[in-house]
Amino acid sequence: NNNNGNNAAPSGSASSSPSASASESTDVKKGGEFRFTLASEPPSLDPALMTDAQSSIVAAGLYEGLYRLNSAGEPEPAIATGDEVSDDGLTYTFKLRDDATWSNGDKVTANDFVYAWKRALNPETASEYAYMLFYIKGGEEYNSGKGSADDVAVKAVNDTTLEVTLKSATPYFPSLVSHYTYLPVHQATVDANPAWAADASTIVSNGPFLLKEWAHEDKLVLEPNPTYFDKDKVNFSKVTISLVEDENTVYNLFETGDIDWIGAQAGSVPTDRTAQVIADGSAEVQAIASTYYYVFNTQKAPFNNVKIRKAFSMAIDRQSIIDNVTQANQTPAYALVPPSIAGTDGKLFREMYPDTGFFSENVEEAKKLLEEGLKEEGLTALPKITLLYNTSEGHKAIAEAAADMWKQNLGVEVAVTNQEWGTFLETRDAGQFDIARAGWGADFNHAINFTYDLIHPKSLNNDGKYSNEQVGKWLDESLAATDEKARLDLIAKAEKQAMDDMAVLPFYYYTTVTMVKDDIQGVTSDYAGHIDWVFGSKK
Amino acid sequence: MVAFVLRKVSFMVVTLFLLASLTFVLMNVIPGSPLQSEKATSEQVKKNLEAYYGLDKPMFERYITYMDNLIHGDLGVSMKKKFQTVERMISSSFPYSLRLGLVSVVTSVAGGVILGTLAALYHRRFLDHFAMIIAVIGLAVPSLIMGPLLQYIFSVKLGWFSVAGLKGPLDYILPTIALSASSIAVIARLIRSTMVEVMNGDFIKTAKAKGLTGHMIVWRHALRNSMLPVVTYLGFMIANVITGSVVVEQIFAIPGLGKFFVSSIIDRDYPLIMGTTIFYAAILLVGRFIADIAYVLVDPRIRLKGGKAGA
Amino acid sequence: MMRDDNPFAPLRKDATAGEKITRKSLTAWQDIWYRLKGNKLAMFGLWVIVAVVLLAIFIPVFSPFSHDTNELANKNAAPSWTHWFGTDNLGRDMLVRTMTGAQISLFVGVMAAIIDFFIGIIYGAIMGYFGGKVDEIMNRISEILYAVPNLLVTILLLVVMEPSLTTIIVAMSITGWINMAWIVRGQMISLKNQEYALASQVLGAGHMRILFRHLIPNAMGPIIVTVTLSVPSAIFTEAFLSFLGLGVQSPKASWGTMISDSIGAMTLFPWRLFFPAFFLSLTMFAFNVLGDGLRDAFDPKLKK
Amino acid sequence: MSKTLVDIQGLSKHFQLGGGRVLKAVQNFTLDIKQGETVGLVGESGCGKTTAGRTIMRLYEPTAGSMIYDGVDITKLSKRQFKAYRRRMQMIFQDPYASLNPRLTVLDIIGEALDIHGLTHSKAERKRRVEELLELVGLNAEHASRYPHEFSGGQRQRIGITRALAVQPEFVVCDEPISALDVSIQAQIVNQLIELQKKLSLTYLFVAHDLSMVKYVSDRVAVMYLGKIVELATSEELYDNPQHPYTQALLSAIPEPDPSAAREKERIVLSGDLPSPINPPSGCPFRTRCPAATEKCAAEVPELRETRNGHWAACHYA
Amino acid sequence: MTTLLEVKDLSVSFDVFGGEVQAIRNVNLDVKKGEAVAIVGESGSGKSVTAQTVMRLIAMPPGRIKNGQILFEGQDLLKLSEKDMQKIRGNKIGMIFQDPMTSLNPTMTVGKQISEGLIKHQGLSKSEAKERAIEMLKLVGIPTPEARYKQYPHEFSGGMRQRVMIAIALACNPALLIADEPTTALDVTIQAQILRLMKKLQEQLDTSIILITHDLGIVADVCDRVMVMYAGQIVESGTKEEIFANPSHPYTKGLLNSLPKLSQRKDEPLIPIHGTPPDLIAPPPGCGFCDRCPYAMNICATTPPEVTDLGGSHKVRCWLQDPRAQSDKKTEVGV
Ligand SMILES: Nc1ncnc2c1ncn2[C@@H]1O[C@H](COP(=O)(O)OP(=O)(O)OP(=O)(O)O)[C@@H](O)[C@H]1O
Ligand SMILES: Nc1ncnc2c1ncn2[C@@H]1O[C@H](COP(=O)(O)OP(=O)(O)OP(=O)(O)O)[C@@H](O)[C@H]1O
Ligand SMILES: [Mg+2]
Ligand SMILES: [Mg+2]
Repeated sequence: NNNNGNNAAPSGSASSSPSASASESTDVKKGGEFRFTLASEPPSLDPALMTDAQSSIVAAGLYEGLYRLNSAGEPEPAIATGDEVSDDGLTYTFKLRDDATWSNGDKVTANDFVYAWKRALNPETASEYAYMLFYIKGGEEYNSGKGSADDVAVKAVNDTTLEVTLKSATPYFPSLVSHYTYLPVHQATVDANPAWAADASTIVSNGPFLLKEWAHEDKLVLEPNPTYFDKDKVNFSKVTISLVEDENTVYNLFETGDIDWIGAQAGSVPTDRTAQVIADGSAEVQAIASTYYYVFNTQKAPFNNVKIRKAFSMAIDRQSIIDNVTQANQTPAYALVPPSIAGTDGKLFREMYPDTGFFSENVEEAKKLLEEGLKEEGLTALPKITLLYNTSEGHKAIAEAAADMWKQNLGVEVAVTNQEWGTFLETRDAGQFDIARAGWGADFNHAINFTYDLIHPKSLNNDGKYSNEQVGKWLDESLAATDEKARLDLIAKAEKQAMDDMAVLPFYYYTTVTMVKDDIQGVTSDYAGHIDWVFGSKK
Repeated sequence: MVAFVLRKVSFMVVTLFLLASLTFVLMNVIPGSPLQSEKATSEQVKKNLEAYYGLDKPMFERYITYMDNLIHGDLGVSMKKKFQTVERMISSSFPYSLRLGLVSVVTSVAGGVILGTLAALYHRRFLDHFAMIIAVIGLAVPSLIMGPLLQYIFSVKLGWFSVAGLKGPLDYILPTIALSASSIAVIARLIRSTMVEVMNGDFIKTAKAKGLTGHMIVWRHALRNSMLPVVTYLGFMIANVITGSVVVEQIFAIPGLGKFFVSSIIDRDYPLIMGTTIFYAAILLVGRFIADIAYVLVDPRIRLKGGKAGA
Repeated sequence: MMRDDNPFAPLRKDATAGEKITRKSLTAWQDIWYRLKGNKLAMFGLWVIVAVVLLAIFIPVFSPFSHDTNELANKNAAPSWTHWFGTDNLGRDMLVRTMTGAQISLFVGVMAAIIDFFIGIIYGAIMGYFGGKVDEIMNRISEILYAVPNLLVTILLLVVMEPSLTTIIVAMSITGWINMAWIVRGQMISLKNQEYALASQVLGAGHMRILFRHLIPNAMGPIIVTVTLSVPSAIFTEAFLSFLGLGVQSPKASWGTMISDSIGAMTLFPWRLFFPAFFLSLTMFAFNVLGDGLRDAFDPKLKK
Repeated sequence: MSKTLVDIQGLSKHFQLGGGRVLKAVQNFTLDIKQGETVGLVGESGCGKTTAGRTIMRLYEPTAGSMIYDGVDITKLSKRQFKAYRRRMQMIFQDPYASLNPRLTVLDIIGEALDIHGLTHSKAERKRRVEELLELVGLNAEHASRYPHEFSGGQRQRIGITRALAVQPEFVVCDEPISALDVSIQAQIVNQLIELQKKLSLTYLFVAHDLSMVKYVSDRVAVMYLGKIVELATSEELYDNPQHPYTQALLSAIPEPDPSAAREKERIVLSGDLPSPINPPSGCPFRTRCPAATEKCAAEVPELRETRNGHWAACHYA
Repeated sequence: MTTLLEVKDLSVSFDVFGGEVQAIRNVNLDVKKGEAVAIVGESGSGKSVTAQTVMRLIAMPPGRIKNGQILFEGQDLLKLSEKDMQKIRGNKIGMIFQDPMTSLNPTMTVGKQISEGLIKHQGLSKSEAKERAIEMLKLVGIPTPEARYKQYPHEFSGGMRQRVMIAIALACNPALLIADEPTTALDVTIQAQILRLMKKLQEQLDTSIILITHDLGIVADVCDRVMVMYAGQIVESGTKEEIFANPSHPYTKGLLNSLPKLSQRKDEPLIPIHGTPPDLIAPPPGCGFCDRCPYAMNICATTPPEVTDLGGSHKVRCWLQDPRAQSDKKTEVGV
């Protein structure tokens, strides 16, 4: 159970018979162009500097890391053929394949990883996602200037052996190393030109595709990498990624056959259309590892009161909002961890710990709770409450619907205000809100990502400043646990407690609505809701 | 004349400097920072980033550094798009906006002048009302609606044009209409209002007495005398149009400059905010300066020096 | 001897002197009103505006629906006998929303016109008329205000002010008048050397009198056009500012926000776009014909 | 004669044309006008009469020279200080139409003059006063509610006159005030002007082309040629004994309103190049057309000198 | 001599607030080929309106041609299409406007404004037209015409603008020249030059001229016949000799009396015609001059006078010519 990275993958198949793994379908054809859109261009294609979906979608084609997540969100061997974990769960030894090369012909070696990781941790690189590497022993120290690069516990034993020592046991490390911050870079290229990743001509990569053209703000064109070790798996002869921001335009492009795909961060179906395209079967809905919720400002009256928080949460008819407002078959959320997050032993987290019994939507109960809560706080009426969301039509509709439900069900007037993104973040971080909209998507496929980050009293992402020491303790313990089941138990306990406290108001677990042209196969949305196009094919 | 231009240019430089300073202060006092993200990173990472971008320094020091770089022609590097210089971003996207913008300016002027002239000529008759209705539609139906509507009808339903992009000359048609509809309306209305008056002038009678036809009178005599407000309008409209429209560029997926004016601010991409603002302002100032000079061409009675009124 | 009634007898002059008929003489302002009244189309425009204002006031009062009550099950319903204008994405009655929207949009439009008049015209007139250093400095200030990214200013306002219509008006006051100021400046530059301005100066008229009695009335054409143009642009600016969180907050909506919210629904639920857009266009049309009428009324050379 | 009201010394007005060219419209204009006096100003079209008048009114800033009005150098006054003189000095514009605001009724055009100086106190009084003034120049009270474009040329000119006189000035620059009027109205207006002069001791600078009228109204007459005064004398003296060849030519060209006389009259016909103020000839400006020009005329600029008591001429041979 | 222009019973009104200004009423006028006809008269009596109506340049509305015919070379100009009229304007009939300041396009160089008509009517090329325009400027006495060609009207003095107007009107050698106070702003030397130019045209090209002026000296100098207008009507017409020697209408008489004599001194006042002309919105039922006429009779106030033929071409519209009028008055006026 300690090398779940390998276990989770359809074993053996990854390296030995790549062509078979792509798809069972017999009519897989080589060649053909695949076209999709991104809303904006990748801010960077330098793995150490990437932070966003756009970059990761492109990077998935350009780079190959130790592992690659399959569409179920499980890591599969890539450059690494496998790993060995020490008994204490702290030291990972990755075996690298020796036939991987960079696009300039150089071999991909363990050193490339060592270099890339240390570079990402180097404070001078100013990598925003450096914290993804803080699991490595000495990583955080180096990044904060307290330690040196030499103290970072990653080393190349030889060209094909990479050894990493972690700060604490992290069973989901194989899943982590498939994150783009862990991707290797080509040292000579990077050293020679810090801006190497800003243009198609200077990028040296090692993935299934090469960046042929990068017309900034317009499009990116990718073509198969002839030196890719697994090039038989690659089917598309060309991938064109146009940068189109407007949802309606994207939809129109799809209608006119100018693109092959919408959805999963590669364009999205306009909200007003979703119901229709789902109903007529032209779109598919897929759950993704993200949660939509409202945070209560638990440090401020009236939402310092559990009962009032509960009243608000219970007064929302989630299914009605899903059916009528968001209309993308989302799952009503009664907790934080989304259903697509893995649990253990091949089971999903939510299968192991369903969120059904957490609380129920009950208007009568809510009214009662509100009254009790008010009494507890010594209030006769609620103070003026505002619901803050960041400017977007979708959020607006949900907020309006929620406010109306509170008004109808609880008789509470909630003012709905919106702020532009930057202001919103600052206002929310500063705690200047009553209720604020929030959403959380997975960084990696583990429940801890939705619990520790959102409800641990010390977490910076605990925007409502929910503080329950017990929850914190359980979560800390879960990190230290060596047994995965035990860890998940602790996490589930913390999550349950948080929901009993109604730390946040969960709305729904996101889905992504995708549309794909009939002649495209093998393109899906990954567990996090990003398009997984790399090994798709065209009929 | 040379002295005059030099003087004006120096005023423009001062204006740009003041504007840059004001913008610098504004963007620093508003909430939000270029390093913000939905997911809070560790304090340490934040510090590293701040150090990297020099954001840990006091505002005034950063201001001095920025101005110093600016004087040396360095607009800085985007904080959002890693390693992309602001200069590169502007210079690669501006041509798209410029091309579309120029086409739109020409369309607006041609359309506006024709519509306005017809309206004035047929004052209070059918063509006048017709021209007005067109103008009202151009104004009340902004590019925000016009763009998607045109796209839906002509690209999706009829398939005459491509949905997005600026690949061939045909691709210019829809964005140009969306972009110039309101300017056509404005120009038409302005021309009409002035020309109705001009057409009553004594010198129009003289022109008639020479036996000139209605068209000759309008084109040679009335139009130039009606152009002054239009020249003013063009002075700033051109700057707005050739630097790109966020809305139209978004709808037709044109990789132009327009989107940066919004996205730079949403992203708090300081160097890009400064760069686009200065770039836009420079064009605006030049446009207005040219308009001032054009006043004299349009109406020779106007003195260039902008002399004072009377005693 | 001749009798007085002999047709060829000398005429006694005082007899005819009394016959002089004196008609009422009109001041220019009275004359303008008379001429405006005589312009059918302009009066039609005026009545349309009055009608829209009345509808905007009374429909929300008398309708069984309210602009902010959701009826999720009945979302995006097409126009029917119950909901004449259909419903929106949350099942709210479009008729009531269009009319409450009218209140906001008309208010914003009228305020924009007032700002244009009180800031734009005066600022522009002073620039153009005085010329020289005054022009140079005021012109630069206006250019700086115009070129400073609106969005930055808006965000700043968002921090220092509560979102409300007042905030919108403040935001528009910062830059909304600049177009007008520039147009007026151009007109002043060309008009200030007109002989009648000189003549008034010779009479000892002060600058203000020359500006407001002589020059600005002679720039009325472009001024009125610019005002009528700034009304729709203000209405859409309001939508943009509200979108950014500065203006009226949902569930209140204006024409502008309703229009921009329904663009995606344009082909699916066209009524959500059509009704606010139609009323906006109708009002714009009314403003324009009224503006044209005013322009004509201001021009004494145009009769009929 | 009484005190000097206006003393103009060396007044010049140059226009900058494009390309660095300078048009010297008025040069070294020196003239003193006594209180209650009428000085006629005649001269070729384009010689700078209007410009001189406007510069005196400070509608143009003078390029050089000074102007003492009632003991005060008004060229040195700030605009604010000068305003006090506005009511005292008035001007009748040469172009009546352009000087009337097309958007105001005659009532408001003339009423404005009254308003500015607070000469009437109620609307009714204002209207009455305007109508009175209109009738003074032979217009009807009904005309008050009409707009300038609804008038004939002569009627417009009279509106301009009315406006200038409405504020009861003491000094009026009359720039061709009666050129568009028929002779009977000319007579009426000129009589009016003279009567006012007698009553209120008005002072006029009277620009006109009609030499018999100029002679009739003026005490002294100045003759201008190409921006300069070339002759100045009392009107009797000037008409009886013109000394400058240009004045002589002018006088000989007066058309006689008598068909029989018209045939016989002998005229001095001027030939030769018309000089341009942009590029004036050397020496005497008139030499290009002067029948008696000599080499001296080309070499030296003739000074305006007193050839007889009170008779000044700028000619070498006067 | 053939008749070039014949105006028959022409009446023109303007609609203003408060009524109809009857600017001209039943005007009859004829001009023979090569003849110069002067129109003199009261300011506001309708001279310019008559002239502009002939060219069909009255703005309609507010103007309105109520009745009448304008026969030019036998064609009724009022019946021509606008297109045909354009071929006549500027080409066959040239017009000099009264107000030279506003009658020139302020935004077009003076030269262009002259050459424009030449290009249109005579089909000259641009450079030919320019040459001819410069020649015209020279003819009307504008110094350095090459430089002035490129200047704008506001850079010209009043008189110079008037000369530009003259140049425009004369450029195409029209068969009929309508000159509305062409020399008011000109000094007498230039005036003489212009009049000489007009005379020359008249002699060489047989041009007919309608000259509107207040300067009776010019009338005496240039014209063959004179029409006297008062309050929208022609009250007297005849050859200049007839009119000057034997003015028969009290208005004509008054007009001639108002002239200052060169010898007249300032303390002897000029003799104006007292009173004001009638309001044309409500013209008096009888004779328009009645109010101001020293010899007015009862009938003058009630019945409009008929035209009386005094022999030769001399005609007058006055009751005093009626045999029933007291003969002593008649002689007194007739002197
Ligand atoms: N557009 C108009 N509207 C109203 N009345 C007008 C208009 N044009 C002219 N009139 C009136 O018509 C009458 C005749 O005017 P016209 O210009 O023909 O006079 P005129 O004989 O040329 O006088 P002057 O010698 O002063 O130029 C005048 O009383 C004038 O007020
Ligand atoms: N604004 C100006 N710009 C350039 N030149 C000008 C301007 N005003 C007048 N001039 C020139 O100045 C000279 C004198 O003009 P001005 O108007 O004073 O003449 P004037 O004596 O009044 O003539 P007129 O009797 O024809 O009215 C002319 O040559 C004229 O072209
Ligand atoms: Mg003059
Ligand atoms: Mg006239």
